[in-house]
Amino acid sequence: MSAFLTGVALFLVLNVAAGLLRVVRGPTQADRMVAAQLFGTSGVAILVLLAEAGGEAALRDTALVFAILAVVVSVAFVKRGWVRKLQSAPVEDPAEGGEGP
Amino acid sequence: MTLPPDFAGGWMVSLLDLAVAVLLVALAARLLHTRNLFEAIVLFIAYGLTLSLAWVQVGAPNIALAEAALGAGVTGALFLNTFQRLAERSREGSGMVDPEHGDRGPEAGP
Amino acid sequence: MTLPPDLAGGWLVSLLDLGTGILVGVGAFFFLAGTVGLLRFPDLYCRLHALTKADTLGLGFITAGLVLQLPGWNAGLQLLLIWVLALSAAATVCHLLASASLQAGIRPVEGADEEGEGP
Amino acid sequence: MADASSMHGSILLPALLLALLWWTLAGAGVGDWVAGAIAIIAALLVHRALSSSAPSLRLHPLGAAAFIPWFLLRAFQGGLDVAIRAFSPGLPLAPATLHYRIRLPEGGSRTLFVNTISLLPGTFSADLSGDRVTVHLLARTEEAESTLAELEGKVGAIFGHELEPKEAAP
Repeated sequence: MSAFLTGVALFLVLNVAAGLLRVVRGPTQADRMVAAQLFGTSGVAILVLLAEAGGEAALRDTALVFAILAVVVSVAFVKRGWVRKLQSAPVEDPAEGGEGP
Repeated sequence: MTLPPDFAGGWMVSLLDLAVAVLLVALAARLLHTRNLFEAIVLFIAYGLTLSLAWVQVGAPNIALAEAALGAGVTGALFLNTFQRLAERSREGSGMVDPEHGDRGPEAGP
Repeated sequence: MTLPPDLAGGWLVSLLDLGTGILVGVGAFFFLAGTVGLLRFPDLYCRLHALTKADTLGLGFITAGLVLQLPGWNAGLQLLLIWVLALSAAATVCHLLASASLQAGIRPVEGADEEGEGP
Repeated sequence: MADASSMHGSILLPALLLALLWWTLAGAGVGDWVAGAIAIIAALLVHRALSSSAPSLRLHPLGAAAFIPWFLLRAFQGGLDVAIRAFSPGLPLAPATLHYRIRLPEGGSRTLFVNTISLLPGTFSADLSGDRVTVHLLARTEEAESTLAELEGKVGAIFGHELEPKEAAP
């Protein structure tokens, strides 16, 4: 069983590696940030699989950290300046502008 | 990693080790090579998470936890903050190099 | 797959192993679907669909498969907690990225058969 | 608005939940519970400080019990939908956006609703301003809006909110 679980973990690592192509291609910053989410979810799956395959319960704690990580990084990405700064750029707001400050 | 000593499991683990190692080197190479700062930051986060997997594979889950939380999470967030500072500054004083060089997006417009 | 000798007894164990195998396999399939969608879909918003739904569902299947292998309630609850956390993380990240991009003026692609990206 | 009677009940349930959470994370050793007691008390104090300003949450077990299987089924459909679209060669997508007026009141129920939209088949909540949520659709379908209304009803049932009936769309 542990060989099978490790094999699935290997598959997920390759899967993430393929998904990282999206980081290289972009085209927007948010497209690249999507990789953090991909790695978050896949990393959680890889870690719980390895925890079971190797009998190391401590890995589940690491999996919890992975799960939170994408949120931390995305909040850092969205929070400071990025949104506000781009709002000031002369692009029309798709969500019917004039929503007040 | 304490695996039961069956051959198939060990063989699969070595394959996984190989994949993680190759991914690490590939990420590091691309990370150093790319001209796009934002891409480099995201790749750095991915690198931190892959390194965390590598720590798991050498049997150090505690270091893996620290690497994921600090190496990828906190450092990644700090890098993103710094990037946005740089972008703001380069928009005000036009003398600086545009950190978002090569990234298409609304900033590239006006 | 070869079982360690201490596990290789009883039909219940092999039944549970079969269940784990199927569920984990289905989970891996959904992860693959998420990555394929991430690479193939035309714009950011569609890619977010792929990532949010397919990957969290895949993780759900994998955790469900692993729960069958666990010795006690404690570890099972840990896995459930991990999944719920990943679920809310995915939904939050999806919403954050989408609303930031919308406010940044990145238009979603509309309609079918349109391969162009953004405005 | 936490009145005196709900204050008493609002400390026991969180304490039990926190104890369960601690047991899940740390296990059941004696030393674990010593540290756990400190952590639980600290968390309860923070909870008190934060929840004094927020409206108290009163969950309805029946609503929650009905919501979970419905949600799991929908999440499965959502993943399957994405998988089918991703693997089919023609890439059958017809992305669209939809504006939906939320009837749920501000607070936990609205948060749950907006977040759950992202896990339903073919929809995610892209933006939220006031009581209007912008939903991105992977493919424009007729039933998207009624699914949202159904979800809103289910979420409302968890929190015990009665929703005004949705007026027929023009």
